[in-house]
Amino acid sequence: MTVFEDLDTLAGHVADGALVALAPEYSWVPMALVRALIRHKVRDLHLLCVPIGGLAADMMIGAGVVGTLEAAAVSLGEAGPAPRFIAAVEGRTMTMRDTTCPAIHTALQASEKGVPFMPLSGLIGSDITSHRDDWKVVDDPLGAGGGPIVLLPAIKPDVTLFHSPRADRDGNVWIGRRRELATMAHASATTLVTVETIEDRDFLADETMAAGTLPSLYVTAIAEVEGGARPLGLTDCYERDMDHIRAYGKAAKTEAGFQAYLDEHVLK
Amino acid sequence: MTVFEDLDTLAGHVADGALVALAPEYSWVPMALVRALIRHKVRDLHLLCVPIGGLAADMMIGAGVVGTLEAAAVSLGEAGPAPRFIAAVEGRTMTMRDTTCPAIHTALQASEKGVPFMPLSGLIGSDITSHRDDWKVVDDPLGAGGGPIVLLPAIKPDVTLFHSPRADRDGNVWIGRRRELATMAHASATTLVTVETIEDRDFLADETMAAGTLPSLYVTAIAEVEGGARPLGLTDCYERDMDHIRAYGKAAKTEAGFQAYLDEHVLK
Amino acid sequence: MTQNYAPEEFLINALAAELDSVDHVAVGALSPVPGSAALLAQALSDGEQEAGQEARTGAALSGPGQGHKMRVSIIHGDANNPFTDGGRELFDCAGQGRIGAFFLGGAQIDGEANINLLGVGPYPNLDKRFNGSFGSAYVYFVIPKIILFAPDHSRRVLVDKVDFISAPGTSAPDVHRPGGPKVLMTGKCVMDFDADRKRFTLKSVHPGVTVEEVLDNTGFDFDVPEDVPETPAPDAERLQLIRTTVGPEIAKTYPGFAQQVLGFQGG
Amino acid sequence: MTQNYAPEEFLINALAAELDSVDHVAVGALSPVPGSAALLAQALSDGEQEAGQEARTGAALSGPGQGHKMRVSIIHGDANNPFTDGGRELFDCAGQGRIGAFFLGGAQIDGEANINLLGVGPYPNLDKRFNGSFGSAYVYFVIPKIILFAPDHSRRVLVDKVDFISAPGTSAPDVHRPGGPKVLMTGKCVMDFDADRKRFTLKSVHPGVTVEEVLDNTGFDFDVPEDVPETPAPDAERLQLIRTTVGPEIAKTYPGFAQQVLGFQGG
Repeated sequence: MTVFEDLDTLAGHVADGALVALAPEYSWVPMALVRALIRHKVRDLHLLCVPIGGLAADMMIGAGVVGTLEAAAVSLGEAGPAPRFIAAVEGRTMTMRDTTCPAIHTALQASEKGVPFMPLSGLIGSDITSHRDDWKVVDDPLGAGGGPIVLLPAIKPDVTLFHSPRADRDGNVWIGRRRELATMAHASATTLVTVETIEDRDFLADETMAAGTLPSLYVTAIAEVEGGARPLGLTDCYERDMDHIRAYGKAAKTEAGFQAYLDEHVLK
Repeated sequence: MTVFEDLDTLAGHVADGALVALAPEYSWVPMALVRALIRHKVRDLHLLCVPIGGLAADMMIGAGVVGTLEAAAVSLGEAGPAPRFIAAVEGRTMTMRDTTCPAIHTALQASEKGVPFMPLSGLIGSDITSHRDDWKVVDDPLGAGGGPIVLLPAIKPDVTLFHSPRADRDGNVWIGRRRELATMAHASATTLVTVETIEDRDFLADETMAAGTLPSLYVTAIAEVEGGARPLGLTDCYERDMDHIRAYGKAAKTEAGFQAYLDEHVLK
Repeated sequence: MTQNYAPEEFLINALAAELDSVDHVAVGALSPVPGSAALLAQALSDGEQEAGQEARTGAALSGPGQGHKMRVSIIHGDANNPFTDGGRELFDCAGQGRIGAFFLGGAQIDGEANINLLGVGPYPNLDKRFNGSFGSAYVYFVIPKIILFAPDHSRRVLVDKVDFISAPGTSAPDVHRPGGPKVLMTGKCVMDFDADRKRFTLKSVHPGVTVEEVLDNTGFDFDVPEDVPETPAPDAERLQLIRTTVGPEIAKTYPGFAQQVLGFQGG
Repeated sequence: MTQNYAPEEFLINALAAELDSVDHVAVGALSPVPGSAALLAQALSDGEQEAGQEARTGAALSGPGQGHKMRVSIIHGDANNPFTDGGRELFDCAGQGRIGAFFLGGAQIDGEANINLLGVGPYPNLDKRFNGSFGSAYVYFVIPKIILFAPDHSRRVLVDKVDFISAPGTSAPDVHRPGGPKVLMTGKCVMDFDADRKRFTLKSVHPGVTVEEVLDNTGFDFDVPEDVPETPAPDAERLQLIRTTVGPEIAKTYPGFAQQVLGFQGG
């Protein structure tokens, strides 16, 4: 059963070394929770970006939270490259597992369906594939002359993290058309959600709301954190703060600048 | 681009011999469209129930529309067995491809992802599997010691049919939490939809509505047919008419009784 | 013997006993008795929870899922249906290991717990066709506790060997199979199933039923222990719970059943 | 030479010309110029449609998809984003064959149309890391017309051999590959790609650019036909369409770009 907790208790569910799936970068990113994880000095996470990392991933990398990063790309979007990510890869201070967007979606769908692998088209001849020793290129196993195809082993996250505009009193969480959040939660052992507000109603009793709702069945714990995605944006709630993100991108170009950012915006 | 048509024009898109996927039996079944197909004397359909057939399948079978039936089960629910289905199977007048619910969902997901097959747990040792020569039991093709697993070839319907409470002016269709309708449409070459009403708005402009919307991208044509699921039910619109369905179940026990039902409710 | 309960109420009570300590029970289509049993087990579990815990604070928002200790999901139900990801979600959810118990019937069930929901005769040339196998060929493998429910205890249903295996009772060791049959509940008795021995053992007989009667009406061999207890019947308190707590809830999905069998009116 | 258009407007116009007769163009993240090109192609296609068809009747409901002849989907866009099935839908949709054209960039592109979005140096010990490969390793295979877009035409970008193949330009015949690179648009020229010959051919040079300049700034070999025409520049009518029709639409996703480059204010 889902429980309602405060932010620090919620962050406490993330153990060192856990395989953590993070909401897609363009919205619904639980930034307050990410800052709490940094304050808690969580270490050696295997961070899975679904499928692209941004400000959250860069901050976690810079703060030493991430041991292994799995992502199709990391970038601050219009604010440019992700400086701590690039420093960590070029400085070889973190293990990088390169992948491609649909491979992450597909490997999570395999866990969602409880199967050990799923096939995916494309990928053959990419150096991503040749460097992933867990991916396997096989001849069409149906034996129907379909040619070679890549099999991707299931990815089963220990924890999925995201932020949402609202949950109801039963722990059902609104995900709207961000359905990758459902796939992530289905695939994960634990799902931790921060929300702008907890509403005293039942989303599942309303067919219109139900269509965009992740049932509490998949939600381990929820913390109410207003502005929990800031400085990133949240659909229909607030826009991302591009000035803040650009300032971060500039500061984080150096280790000292990044530490100053952490001191001011995360640790204090 | 989606077009708006009348019911008969819509029915005209279904060619003899087509592989037709039909909405799940418990709701959203396009009964008016099914009746139109019977009137149009469409023949030799490969009817795929997703995943269970009921009144619609039984009527189409009785009317000689179906050459091959693929379903996990067919039943009139609380109104008992599906008489024309049982007569057709026992009388060997139709090809029956027995399957199991998740195999249909999975094979449609394979087409949705554009891959030739997908694996599914279970099934091994079932006589369903031993009689499906298109399914293949393979040793874990990852070579990870996962044991044998069944691979299901993709099912790509020519046509998906369903009924919905509403479409918008752009041809986006409300599917609510009936997300199998999205999978079916994604997997199909053509999707034909009847709706209670076409609303002069844009569902995608409203994040709450968008979450339960099938984009027009996947919708070939729409006909406005009020009461288009009757005598079956439609979520939040009307309940199924159990008296009618029970009367059908009784009448259809004989060929003559079925013809009388057709004459009164379908052909006149 | 005079009873103050309907046969269905007896079975609801007996099935609920088998759901003790299950976290999440899912109930398929057309299953009013199993559905009621799951809701009864949930009510009992809630009672234990309340008895065992401190007074709650911050009631409304203290714990989602309405504070139920046991989750009950009724597929396609108009209530207690948590699914929002389409028809596949039940099966995906089971494959994820999130469903602890499920009920399956069988037009035929044999002594190795193979079940047949499809038909009688040599497939595909069946003499008698039933509805079909539904999701049994999958859920029988992945849900840990499958309860076989066969109210019609007869040699027609409980056969030596099923004509068609919709889903096999056991699998070879290399087949991924976290789930399978654990219990058979009939109109006459309860049996436990041992997958290693591929064999049922009589666990209890219902009030008024003898072991001989069970033997006479069962088409397969099974083990009979020295002492066979009687399956507990619902006491007054339990009947009250069935009629006042379970009745209104199951009426949301099966109004006719709730009214005719449990005497629940209105809603 | 004096131009009455911005370089981006020139490229928007040139890219739009490559989208003629495509049913559905999808545009990825961070792609204001390709996004504008797609919207321009849509506007042009609508114009042709209107010119060629009877007067419409029953306007509002005569044809969904707003009556656009060409569909443009802007991924993660705040407008023109039709997707409701999560992050995988773009890729599934492409795998279904429903997307006719897509744009990819490349930090490095070589003469066999291999693209590198990942980094420079011997992987994994990169000297210079870029963002990453995004979905290129998949979409390059399944979308029929991939347009490579490299505004910075230099030997740094257009290399003899990429350091890392994010996605290969061609595949062996037995690999399922309905899609691939067809066109390379740079800041200096347009090239066509022939997968059978694994080779680019110069199609046109932009106004003021010579073939020699293209040769000097390209790190791979390519074919140069006898006559190389000039890439058409946008005429006044086209510029008007870009600024008044495309501008307001792309502003919904890229307000800064619309304002600074296309001079679109407000919205």
